[in-house]
Order: sequence, then C-alpha cells, then structure tokens
Amino acid sequence: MTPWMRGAVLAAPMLTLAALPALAADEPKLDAGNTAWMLIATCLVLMMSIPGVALFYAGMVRKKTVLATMMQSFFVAALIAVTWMVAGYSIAFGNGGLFFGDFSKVMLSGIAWNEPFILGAGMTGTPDPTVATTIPETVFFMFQMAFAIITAALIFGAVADRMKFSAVCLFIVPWSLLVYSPIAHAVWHPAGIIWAWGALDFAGGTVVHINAGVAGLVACLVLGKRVGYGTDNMSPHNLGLAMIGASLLWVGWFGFNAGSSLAADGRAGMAMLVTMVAAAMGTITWVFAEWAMKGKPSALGAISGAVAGLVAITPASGWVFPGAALVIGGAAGIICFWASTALKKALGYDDSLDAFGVHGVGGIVGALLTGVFAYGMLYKTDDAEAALAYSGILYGNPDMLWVQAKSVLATMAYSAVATFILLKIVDAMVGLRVSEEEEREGLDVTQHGERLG
Amino acid sequence: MTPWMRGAVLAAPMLTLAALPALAADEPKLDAGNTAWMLIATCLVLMMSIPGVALFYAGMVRKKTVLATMMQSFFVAALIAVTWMVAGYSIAFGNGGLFFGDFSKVMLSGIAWNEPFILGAGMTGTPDPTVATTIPETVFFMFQMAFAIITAALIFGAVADRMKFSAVCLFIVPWSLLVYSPIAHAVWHPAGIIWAWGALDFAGGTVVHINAGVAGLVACLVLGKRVGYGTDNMSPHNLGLAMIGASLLWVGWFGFNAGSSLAADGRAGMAMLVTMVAAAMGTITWVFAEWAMKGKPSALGAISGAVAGLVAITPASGWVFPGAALVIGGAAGIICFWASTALKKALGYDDSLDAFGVHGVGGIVGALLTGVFAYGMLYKTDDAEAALAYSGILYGNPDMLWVQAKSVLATMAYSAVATFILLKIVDAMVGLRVSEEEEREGLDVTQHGERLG
Amino acid sequence: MTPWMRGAVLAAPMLTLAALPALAADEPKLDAGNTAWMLIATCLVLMMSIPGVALFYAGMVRKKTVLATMMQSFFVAALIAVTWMVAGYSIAFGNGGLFFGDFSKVMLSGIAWNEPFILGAGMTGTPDPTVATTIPETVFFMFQMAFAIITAALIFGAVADRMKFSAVCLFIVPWSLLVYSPIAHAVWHPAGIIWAWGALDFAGGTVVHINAGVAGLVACLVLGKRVGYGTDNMSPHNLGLAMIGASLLWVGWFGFNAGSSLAADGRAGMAMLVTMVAAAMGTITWVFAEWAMKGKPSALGAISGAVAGLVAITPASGWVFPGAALVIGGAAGIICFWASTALKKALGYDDSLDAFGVHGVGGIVGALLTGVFAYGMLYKTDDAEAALAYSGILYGNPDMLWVQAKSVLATMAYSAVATFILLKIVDAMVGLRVSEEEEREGLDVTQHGERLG
Amino acid sequence: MKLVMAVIKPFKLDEVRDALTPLGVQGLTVTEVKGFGRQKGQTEIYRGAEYQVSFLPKLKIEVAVASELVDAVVEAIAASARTGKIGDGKIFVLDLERALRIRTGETDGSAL
Amino acid sequence: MKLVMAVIKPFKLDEVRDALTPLGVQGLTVTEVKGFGRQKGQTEIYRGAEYQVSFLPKLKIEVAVASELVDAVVEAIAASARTGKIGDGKIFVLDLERALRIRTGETDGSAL
Amino acid sequence: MKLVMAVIKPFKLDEVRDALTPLGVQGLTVTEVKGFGRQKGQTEIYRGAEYQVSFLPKLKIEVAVASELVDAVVEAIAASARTGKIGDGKIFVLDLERALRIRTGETDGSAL
Ligand SMILES: Nc1ncnc2c1ncn2[C@@H]1O[C@H](COP(=O)(O)OP(=O)(O)O)[C@@H](O)[C@H]1O
Ligand SMILES: Nc1ncnc2c1ncn2[C@@H]1O[C@H](COP(=O)(O)OP(=O)(O)O)[C@@H](O)[C@H]1O
Ligand SMILES: Nc1ncnc2c1ncn2[C@@H]1O[C@H](COP(=O)(O)OP(=O)(O)O)[C@@H](O)[C@H]1O
Repeated sequence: MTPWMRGAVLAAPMLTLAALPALAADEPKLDAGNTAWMLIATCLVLMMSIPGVALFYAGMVRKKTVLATMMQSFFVAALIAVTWMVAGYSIAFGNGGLFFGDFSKVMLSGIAWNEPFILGAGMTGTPDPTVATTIPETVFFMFQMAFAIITAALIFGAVADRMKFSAVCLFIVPWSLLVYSPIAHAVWHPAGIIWAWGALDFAGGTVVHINAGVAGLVACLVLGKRVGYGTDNMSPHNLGLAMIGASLLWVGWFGFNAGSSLAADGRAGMAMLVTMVAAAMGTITWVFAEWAMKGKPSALGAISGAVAGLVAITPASGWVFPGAALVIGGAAGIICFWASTALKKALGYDDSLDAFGVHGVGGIVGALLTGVFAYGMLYKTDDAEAALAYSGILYGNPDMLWVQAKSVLATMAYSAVATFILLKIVDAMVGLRVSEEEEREGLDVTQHGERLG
Repeated sequence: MTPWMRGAVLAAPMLTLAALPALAADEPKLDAGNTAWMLIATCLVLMMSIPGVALFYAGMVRKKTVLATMMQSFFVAALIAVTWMVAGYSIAFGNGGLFFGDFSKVMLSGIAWNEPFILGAGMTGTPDPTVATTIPETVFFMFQMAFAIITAALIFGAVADRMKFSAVCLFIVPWSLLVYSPIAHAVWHPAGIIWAWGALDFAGGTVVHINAGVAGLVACLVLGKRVGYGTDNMSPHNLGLAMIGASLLWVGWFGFNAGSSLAADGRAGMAMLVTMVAAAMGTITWVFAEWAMKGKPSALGAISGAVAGLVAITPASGWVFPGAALVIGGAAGIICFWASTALKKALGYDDSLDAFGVHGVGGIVGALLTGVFAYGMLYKTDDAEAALAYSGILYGNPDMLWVQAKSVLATMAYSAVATFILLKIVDAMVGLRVSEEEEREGLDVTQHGERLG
Repeated sequence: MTPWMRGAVLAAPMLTLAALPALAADEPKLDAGNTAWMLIATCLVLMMSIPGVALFYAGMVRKKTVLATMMQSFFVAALIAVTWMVAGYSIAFGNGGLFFGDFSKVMLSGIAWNEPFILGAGMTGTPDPTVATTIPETVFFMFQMAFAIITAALIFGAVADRMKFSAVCLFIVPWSLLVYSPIAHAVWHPAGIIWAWGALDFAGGTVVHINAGVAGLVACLVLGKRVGYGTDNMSPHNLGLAMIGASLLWVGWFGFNAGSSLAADGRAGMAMLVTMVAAAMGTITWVFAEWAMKGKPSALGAISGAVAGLVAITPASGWVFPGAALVIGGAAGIICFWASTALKKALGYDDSLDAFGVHGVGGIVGALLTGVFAYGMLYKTDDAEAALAYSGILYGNPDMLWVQAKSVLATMAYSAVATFILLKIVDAMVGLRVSEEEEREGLDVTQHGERLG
Repeated sequence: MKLVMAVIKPFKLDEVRDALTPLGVQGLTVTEVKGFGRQKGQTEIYRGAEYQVSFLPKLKIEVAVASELVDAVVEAIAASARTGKIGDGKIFVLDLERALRIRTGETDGSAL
Repeated sequence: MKLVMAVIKPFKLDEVRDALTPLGVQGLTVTEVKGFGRQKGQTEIYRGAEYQVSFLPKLKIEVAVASELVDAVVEAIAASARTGKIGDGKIFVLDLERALRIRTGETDGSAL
Repeated sequence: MKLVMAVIKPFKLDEVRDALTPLGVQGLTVTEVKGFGRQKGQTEIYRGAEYQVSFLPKLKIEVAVASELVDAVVEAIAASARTGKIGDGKIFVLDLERALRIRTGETDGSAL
C-alpha cells in the first residue's frame, strides 16, 4: 500500500487541523476551503480538455480537420461524462478486487452529497487503508471525471485526420470502462494491485499519460499512416490555436496536480510550484535542443516542451522538491523531443500529434524519476521511518525505482493489449478509418458536413 | 416564499457549521472558504460573457460581423457593470415591494465590505425571511453583476448581423434596469412576488435564460429578418471559435450553477455534478437527433446541445439528483434541436443564433422539469414535511409544476411586453437597424470601422 | 513604512479571525480557504500572460509576426519562471537592504511548504514590520512569480515586429533580476525603500505597469521604428484574438488585484469590485472619446480602454471605494486614449502596441489617484488615527500625493536607466533588431521557421 | 470563346450569378482579391499612426463563354454589379483559345 | 507562348504538379478560388434556414508555357486532375504575348 | 489594351504600386497566390516527418493598361519588384480585347 492519496490518510487531518477546531480531529467534516479548491480544480481540469486539448490538437492538424479534431475532445467529453456516471466511476473507485471496483456506485446510487468522502469506506485493515477527505463525494466524483475525460481525449492526437467519427464514439466508451477505469482502480484505490505494490503516481503519470500515450500508439499503428505522410505538407495549420491550447493546459495543470492533493494545503502549494518549474524547464530544454539541432527555436517546440514537462512532473508532483522538478522537466523536454522526432522517424509510425512521443514517453520519464526523487517526508512530516516507503532512491529507498518501473510496464502492457482488442472489434463493426477520398477531402466535411472559414 | 436562496436560510448555517466552531451558529461570520469559492465563481461567470458568449456568438456569424458581435458582449459588459452599480443592483436586491427593490443601495451606498451579507436584512417575519450568507456583500454584488451581464449579452444573438451599435447601447441599459432587475427581484429576493408564489429557480432559468430568450425573440421579430435570409449562405464563418466559446460556457457554468449555492458546500458539489451530466446529455441527444434526421453529427449540433442542456439544468441545479439531470439534459437537447430547426422554420422568424430556440426553450424545459424532479430534502436534510414545499410532483408535491409554469408565463409576458416597448422607443430615437447596404457591407466596417484579417 | 501588505499585518489576523477559533490569534495557521483563493488567483494571473497577453498582443500585430509575438509571452514565461526560482524571488522577497533582498532564498533553499508564510520573518522593530499570512510560502512564491512573468511579457508590446528572439531571451533574464526584482523589493518588502517612504501600491501599479511601460518605451526608442511606420498599413490582423486576450486579462485581473489581499477576505471582495468598475469605466470613456473624436467606436478602443482602467485601478485596488473606481477608471480611459494617439503621434516614437501609452500612463494615473482616493480605514477598520498614514488627500492626508509621485518618479528613473544599459549590452552581444529584410518577411518565418495558416 | 473577367463589389456576387444563369452560363470561378483604384478607403489613424487603406476587398469573377454570348454576358454583369458608386469595378474580355472539361475531355464550346 | 489556366479539385494539386514536372514545367502559380458549376454542394439546413452551397472550393493553376508544350501540358493536367466525378474542373488556354523574369530580366521562352 | 499580370514577392507590393502611379496607372487588382518555381522553401522536419515547402506565398498583380503604356508598366514593375534573389517572380502580358467600367459604362481606354 503506497500511492498518493494515502498521503491524505495521514496528512489531511493533520493539515486541516490548522484551520479547524478541536472536534474536527475526531470526525472529518466538510471543509469549505478544501471544497472550494476542489470545485475550481475540477473546472481547471475540465478546461484542459475543452477547450485545452481541443485547441492544442486542432491547431496542429490541417485546416480540413479542425472541427473533427475539436469534436474528438468535445463530444468525447460528453460521452465519457455519462459513461463515468453510469459505471466508470464505480469500476474505478468502488471497493472491490485488485483489478476493478464493484458495481455498488453504478448510476451514483447512494452518493452522499453532504458528508466528507472517504475513499474505500468499508474496507478494514491495519493501518486503516481508507483515505479520508474533507470534500463531498460529488466533488471527488467530478474531479476524477475530468481525468477520465482528458485521458480519452488525448488518445486521438495519435490518429488525427483519419479516424471515423462513429468509430471514435464506439471505441472510446468501452475503452474508458475497460481500460481507463481498471487502471485507475489498480493505481489509486486502496484495494488496487498497483497501490499494493507501493507505486507512486500522484496525479496520473501512469493512469492518464502513459495509458493515453500507449493507446494512441497502438491506435496509430492499427489505423496506419495518413495518406501522403512523409511527402505532403502536414504542418500545423494554425499554431496560434495550439498555443492557446497549450497555455490553457499549462494553467489547467495546476488543477490537475495541485488538485490531486484533494485539499488546499501545503502539499497542493508545493505541487503547483514543482508543476510550474517542470513545465518551464521542459519548454526551455526542448526549444534549446531544437535550436541547436535544427537551427531555429520554434513555437511548436515551446508548446511541446511545456506539455512534456507537465506530463513528466505529474506522477511526481506531490512527492518532490523544486530542484527535482528542474531535473524532471528538463529531462522530459529533451527526451520527448528525441522521441517525437528521431525515434518516431526511425521507427516510422505516424503518431500525428505525438500522443505517444509526448504523453507516453513523458509519463515514463516522470514515473521513473519519481522513483528517484520522491521524498516521503513531503507528507509524513514527522516519521522518517515510515516515510521511507514513499521515498525514491535518492532518499534511501533503492526499491522504489523498480516498483515504479513495474507499474509503468504493467500499465503499458494492459493498455496496449486491451486497446488493440477494442480497436479490432470496432473495426469489424463499422471500420476505423475513412476512405482515402474522404481523408483527402478532410474529416470536417465528410464526417460532420461542416467547414472552417 | 420558496426560491433557491431560502435554502440558504436554513442550509447555510447548517452546512457551514460543519467547518466552523460553535460560536458561528450564533452570528454568521465571513468564511474564507466560501468567499474563495464565490470570488472564483464570479470570475467564471464573467468569463462566460467575455470571452465565452463573445466567442460562441462571433464564431457563428459571418466574417463581416465578428468584431461587432464581440462588442455586443464586451462593451455591453462594461455598460451593464456601471448600470448595475449605479442602480440595477438596488432595484434587484434592495428590499422593497413585490416587483422591484427600493433605492437604498443606489451607487452602493453603505455597502458593508467586511461583514457577512444577509439578503433582505431588515425584513421581518416568521420564519425569518432573510437569507444569511458567510460572504461579503461586495462578492454577492459581483456574482449577481456577472448574471446581469450575461443575460444582456445573450439577447443579441437573436439579432446578429443587423442591429446598430448605438441602438444596442441605448436599448440594453434601460432593459437591464427595467426588465432584468425587476425579474431578478421578483424571483430571488424574499420580498419578490414570484418568490412568494414558491417558484424554484436555483440559478436563473427564468431570470436569465427565459428572459434573455424571450427578449431576443421579440427583438428579432421587431427588427425583421437578415437580408438574404433563406437564400444566402449564412453558415458560421468559424465554428472553431464557437467551440472555444461553448467550452468556456460549459466550464464557466459550474460557477453559475454551483456558485448559486453561495457557499462551497455539499449543495454546490451536487449542483456541479448535475450541471455536467445535463450538459453531456444535451450534447449527446442533440447530436444523435441530428445524425438521425440530417445524416451527419455536426460540431454546431454538439455545442448547441451542450448549451441547451446547461440552460435546462440551471433552474434545477440545486434541487435535483443526477438521474433527473440525465432526463432534463436529454430532453433539452432534443426539444431545443426541434425548436431551433423545425419550429423556427415553421414560424419563419430569424432568430439568428437561436437565443430563443436554445435559451428561451431550454429555460422553459428546465423550469417545468424542476417542478417535476425537485427534491426538497436536498437542502432540508432532516425535515421531510417542510421539504415538501421545495419538492416537485415526483416527490409528492403536485402543485409545483403549476407554480413553475406560472413563473415561466409571468416572466415571458413581462419580458416580452417591456422589451417590445423599449425597442420601439429606441427605434424612434435612433433607429434599430442598419441600412440594407450597411448590412451587406457588414457591421464591423460600418459600425466600428474595423475588419477582421 | 506603508505599502499594501502592511494592511495584512494587521488586517489578516483580524479578518481571518472571523472564521477561526480563538487559538488562531496566537499563532497563524494555514487557512484552507485563503490558500484555495491564492492557488486559484495564481492560476488567474498566469492565465493573464499565457494565453492572455499572448493573445492580446498577437491579435494586434501583423499576420507575419503572430507566433513570434506569442513566443514573447510563452517562452518568456518559461524563462522567468526558472529565473525567479533561481534568484529573482530571493532578490525581491529576501530580507536585505533598501534596494534588494539577500540571497538567502536562492534556489528556494529552505522553503517551508507546510507553514504559514511571514514576509520579512526575522526582521524586528516596533511595530512588528513583518507581514503574516495564512498561506504557505510556496503559494506566495507562485503568486509573485506570475507577477514577474506578466511584467516581463508586457514590455515586448512596445517593440513588436522587430526584435530578435535571441535578444529577447538575453535581455529579459537579467532585466527581471536587475530591474523587476529590486523594484518589487523596494515597494513590497518591509525592508524596501519605497515601502519606507510610505507609498501605496496594492497590486503593482509601479512595480508591474509603470515599470513595464517605461521599459517598453525605452526599448522602442532604442530599437527604432518599424520599417514602414506611418505609411504602411499596420492595423491589427485579427482583433478577435485581441478581444479574447483582453477578456482573459479582465477576468484574470481579479486574481491580480483581489489576490493581492493574500486572503479571501472582505478586502479581496472590495478589490474585485473596484477592479470591475474601473475596467468598465475605462472601456466606456475610451470608446466614447473615440466615438466623439474619430466618428466610430472601435473594438480596439474598447479593449484598450478596459486594460487602461484595469491598469489604473491596480495600485489603488485595496484602498478605494467604488465611487473612486469610477473616477480612476474613467480618467484612465481618456488619458490613455490621448497618450496612445495624440501624444504618441506628437512625440513620434513607435510604441507598437502601446505598452507605455496604456501600461505606463495608466499606471501613473492610478498611482497618483491612489494618493487622492486611498481610504486608510479600508483595512484599519477601527483606528482612524493610524489609518491616516494609508489615506489619500481626500481623506485628510495631503502628503500622500507627493509620496506617490515620488514612488512613480523613482520607478520610472530606475527602470529607464537600467533598461537602457541592459539593451545596449545585448545589442553589443547579438544585436537587438532583425535585418530590414527579415522584418519585411516577418519574424515568424525568420526567427522561428514557422508560419500561421 | 472569350474569357470574361470582372472585378466587382463582394456583396454583388449573388446578383451577378443570378443575372448570368438565364443566359445559359453554367459555371464561373470566383477569387477574393484586393483592389486598388479611384475608390479610396478611409484614412485610418490606428493608435496615432496614420495610413490610407488603399486596397479594398473585391471579388474577381472569371467566366468562359462562347464568343456570341459575350456581349450579353458583359451587359448582364455590368447591370447586376452596378451600384453607381465609385469602386463598382471593371469588366475585362480576353480571347480564349481552348477550353477543356477535365471530367469528360470535351473541348471548347461543349466544355463550358 | 500560352497561358494555361486550370480549375481543379484542391486535393489534386500535388498530382498535377508531379505530372507537369517531367514535361519541363519549372513553375506555376496557384490560387484558392470558389467554383460555381454543374457540381452542386449539399443543401444545408443550418438551424432551420435552408440554402444551397453553390460555391465550392477549387484551386486555379496558372502555367505559362512555350507554345509547343501546350498540348502536352493540357493533357498532363487533364489526366492527373481527373477523378471522373462531376466538378473535376476546366482547362483554359490563352495566348501569352510576353513573359519576363523579374530577377534576371530574361524574356519570353527563357523567362519561364 | 493589354493585361499585365505579375507574380511578385509579397512585401514588394507597396513599392510596385508606387512605381506605377506616376505612369498614370490608376487601378490594379491583387490576389494572394502560392508560387511553385525554382525558389525552394526550406525542408521542414515537422516532428520527424520531412517534407519540402514547395509552394511559397506570392502576390499576383493584374493591371489593364493601354497598349502604348505596356512597356513602361512592365519595366516599372520589373524594376520595383526586383531584389535580385531567386523567386522574384514573373511578368506576363496578355492581349485585352475589351474593358468596361461598371459604374459609368465607359469602355476601353477610358475605363481603365
Ligand atoms: N487598370 C486596372 N487594372 C486592373 N484592375 C483595375 C484597374 N483599375 C481598377 N481596377 C479594379 O477595379 C476596382 C474598382 O476601380 P475604382 O477605380 O476604385 O472604381 P471604378 O470602377 O468605379 O472606377 C479596383 O479596386 C481594382 O480592383
Ligand atoms: N464557364 C466557366 N467559366 C469559368 N469557370 C468555370 C466555368 N464552368 C465551370 N467553371 C469552373 O469549373 C468548376 C467545375 O465545373 P462543374 O460544372 O462543376 O463540373 P465539371 O467540370 O465536371 O463540368 C466550377 O466549379 C468552376 O470553378
Ligand atoms: N511557368 C510559370 N507559369 C506561371 N507562374 C510561374 C511560372 N514560373 C514561375 N512562376 C511563378 O513565379 C514565381 C517565381 O519563380 P521562381 O522560379 O521561383 O523564381 P524566379 O522568378 O527568380 O525565376 C513562382 O513562385 C511562381 O509563382
């Protein structure tokens, strides 16, 4: 038992105590300050998908697929919201087995709207495996929904410009139920198997980014390259839009990472700080690497580097200090630059917007470096002994790197296999890819009957 | 006496108690958590107008009116802000009669900046009719100002591409004072007549959406159709912008609905949840209806459906459970689709961007379904008897549907008549509509001397 | 000793007391509500730079420099983030001398992540010169970082379309360390010289706006006019983008000004209110002035006026009432209109996007009017005597206007001289300006190898 | 055959097309252009910097027609595009040697 | 010399260029245009208001070629731009009196 | 009359116009085009996928002039648009049969 929210088990009461009278220690109460932060953190994470990812991706495709690309965020957000309410949330955060939750929360049956939420309530053990918060379950549900949405939206960057809209819909709903929710359960629920291994994923390095990146990679391999890939000009039609999108991702990411503290506490503050530093470093190293290698520092490089840094700090964000953030962000900028250019070119797949090159690879970099830089004391401020289980090799826990690597490999393997099977089923049902003529014409007109401008 | 904030009379102390020491029960104090949430909720609601509505509308007009359309949100926001400070707020939220407030708060005279705000302070009765909050009046004032602004901005979608800028200015200021503020008073002030009827409007189904929708309908009837309507291509010039706008509306709407709880409490959390679910369902049903009827699922349909779902859940958002949100959002998506296409075509008016078809009709759907699905216990968690007065027919209060219908009809009638009179006066003063040549040339150049691109 | 945060010395405990049990008075604790507000206020201020200023500026340049202009916000944000962490923060907010802080906080050494931050901790004196907050230092650090970033980004509006990207990078890092941080120290740190004079700058009229405006003016004088200035059409290529940017600035400015209260308290609420009123009045007066003088009310005028109003209320925002905000915003709209048109034309410099005309001049207007309208009782609610030191001439303190003028002049002088020297050094190193041919071709292609659309 | 090329005010496009259809013109090609001419745009003072907007948005229409139709076509365009205000535009007629419909390979008269 | 002007479907551009290069055509100029013709766009019912999308996006290609090359060029364009579906476009040939390369001042044949 | 059609580098537009005005040219029409020619764009490696930017932004200018003016016009354009670097563009001259000013109905010489 190790993941991020366990921090909350101990830390939440402790920190919150600061602002609460004595009785709060006995029985957790709703806290307006923490609830306020989580309400707005939820807004920020939703904003990351719509319009964040929608713009980020739409600015990078060709003009003839702008609206279709936006729909792959916007409509998918709607689909996943309902999916999450109906069953996804229960599979992820219901109590249950090592791999998925039970169906006790299907359709939100019996959700308590006016009491502090306890994750894993009903579980027993020593020490108490549950995670107590001071926010209502509705807010926890919404915050996690926003994660389920963005994970789904990220995938489609890899197959931009060529996937049928019907296939998008038919694929993403079962994917969310059968791939996203189980992985979230395994990593973030006290009953989950990866939690049991002791892996650290503060805000979704494995659950969100590696998962989406690998699913994207598999999808672009299954669908094949874009028509004209390697010869036609496929440069971004409007990097201005992509830059707005990247900026909203950056700002929204504070909700993502600092919100994962589930409280407006000291840990949230530190998470925001390291998130900023890593994003900045990712931007700088990617741009400088490009400047050195290709002669010009590009806007596309800047936004790619920012996202790479943000991705990489995600699993680490509640566990590390600013110095580590410099290293994690800087490493991610360079490694993702290499992955999205040299590596992709060498291997020859067409991951259109580098869902894998940035999110997959950045997530791996971050997850592994968390195993190096995690500083357990960041939430266990008093017990150095116990904190070891949450520390990386730099702070005396040599096993952590391997635990992290194991969680990365498990996520990659499950995501790849399950995604592949689902894609094949959808392919058999309606076909995944538009015809060559439709692809030439563009998805906007052929899928949605609309055109930009 | 029934509207939404009465919930707060009882609930606010109760809920807030959770996080406050005993003495708070005696005398309300400013709460930093609730204040934090309301500060940011205000930002979110303002963001809905600028740039939200500005983008949503500007993306749907033709290229020659983009800037003029944005000005109808941006400059109107400035005008209404000052109007609201000078007198609008006092008319809406000053104590006073059944129809409008007194002038005690004109120019914000005597606003207390460091004490918890009590709506209706000074009123007496049993039970105490006042509504106590734990936020400063400055923040309540600002939150409500953002509502006054967005209501004004929404109207102009109906008359896009043809209204003089001078007429926009001359119309909207008295409209806000004489139409918006009185309706807000009637519905949301404990002294107001619709409050007295016991109608439920949590976040503005009648006050904001039906009101703006009806005003828009009247305005487009008075101004007449766009030149070329029915023959020229008037398709949206840049749905990408509209999609950004719709996304910001969606995210901002959490401030709108969950903020209407005036606290970061359990009710705010539930309001956010049902808002999300209804928006998602509206998106899905509109798109699927369109897919079935017209053969293609459009981006325009997706954003329209999202807004329809958001509008419909607005009056209900503090009173209903997630299951009801599925129904309300889903119904709104289909009904507004019908209203904005078949109905509008049949009746032949030119509501350019469907201010009435989406906001008016969606508001009506929501207000009526609130009368069906409202669950009074959602704030009166203990007293089932008393909760009846806040419940819909599904929970044993068969009168509620009629009360809601009455509030809808009263709002529509007053808004229609008063809007008509104001428009006729402005027409007599400066003329409402640009010349045919100016309309052909486009409002950007003729009204503002500017051009896009 | 007078600046804004001293308010907090006294007010913070007092206000926060409202929501805290007795023991809080003894020893400040982290407050979740205040922390929640400051986390999100930080997000808002960062959003002002990316995508706010990025869009505001990029929409006003010609199409060939859109991406380069965005990079001057986006990449600069990354550079300043790291600069601020490494040393900028320590120079600004470390204890130390009258002009800059010591190096005790370099690389954030020893930052306390889980205790309430006390600015100037370790300083002694009577009365206690330190400023106590109830938020962690990480959050204070991040909030201030966002100010350092936006100040840097604003400068480049003055030299749009002609500065080398390498020069941008080489200039801005030392500028932030040697100009921004010292001025921030002088004004906002209890040990600083301008604080000692008793000057009032609530949220950055001198530190941010006058400073950036003057640096921009110097830069555009050193670089010279754009090729074709005065004859070629240099009108904004996409005012729609600028309007989104201005809207995000407007909304984000609530974080800027109300966040400068460092707590979600009554003063934050009042700061938000006056910010809104001043922005609205600035919009209205600029547009009406333009309408009267040039015959058409432009969208460019509306957004310029809004920013002028926002700039001017910034130094005053925690010290004044709504009536004063009407005057300050209204005056700024007209004076900045005059400065950006008539004055600029008369003097003949090419401040491309009016960094000086709006931010410099607006900041001066605001700083001086703060000396008129400041109402000391706004935080010292009980002690009228002591409040005099925080009051303007209207409330009985005739010296304040002079103190403010002195702080304005000092800021202008230091900023101008230091900026000039730094620019000359960078010019000697790599040259500040692109070649005439590159300028004609546009910075996007020549500096970044990219093109819009 | 002739190629008739007309520069017109943008909002006149639909009228021009409607005037040509009765003559048997089945196709035309439209380009967004900027026109410089006697019609002057406003003098803009954009934030203190003055310049003359000398290029105004126009549409260029190209229609290939049989030689015997050319007079009717020119007249129809002239009539439907006229507002009587400066800047109404021009009609130019060029000789067209060959025409070919790509889809069918038909040439000249039958290609139009 | 002749000026060959072709209106084609946008996505055929690269194929057409590749078909011309082997003939020795070293340059061409492309314009985004809207075409009105036999090919009709969908009838759009945008929120209740019906209209016919009658102008469809096309590309116009202009190539100046020596007279002896013109047949080959026309054929190459026709072959590479053909999809066989309505709306494939047209090729027009005009007589070109003079050509001049601005950079060098070369004229006519050697300017192309 | 002749129709002079020139493809030039975009930033040369103002210079060209200023060179034509003294000759009595009172109008011209400008189109944004993409040019393919000897001038090659950079090879872009956009995130690992290589391609050659072969179409570069140019402006096309069309001026109808009286026959006797054509030499002066061609020369003026050539002189003002020249940078001496590859990609400066071309000037083409076509014969113009008729011209008509829509506003007044004036034809030919007086229509220009
Ligand atoms: N000599 C010319 N060659 C090509 N185009 C021209 C010429 N003269 C005018 N035009 C085009 O015709 C348009 C209208 O011309 P202008 O002189 O403004 O008004 P009018 O047509 O009423 O005389 C111009 O904007 C330009 O596009
Ligand atoms: N008479 C014409 N003059 C100029 N352009 C034409 C003419 N007829 C057709 N075109 C252009 O050719 C395109 C294709 O023509 P269309 O009639 O749709 O199909 P097809 O080429 O298969 O006959 C049109 O969109 C238009 O741009
Ligand atoms: N044969 C041609 N027909 C039409 N346009 C041409 C032709 N050759 C060149 N052009 C145009 O002229 C431009 C410049 O030509 P290019 O070969 O690049 O350089 P240069 O003019 O210096 O020889 C091209 O971009 C293209 O727009």
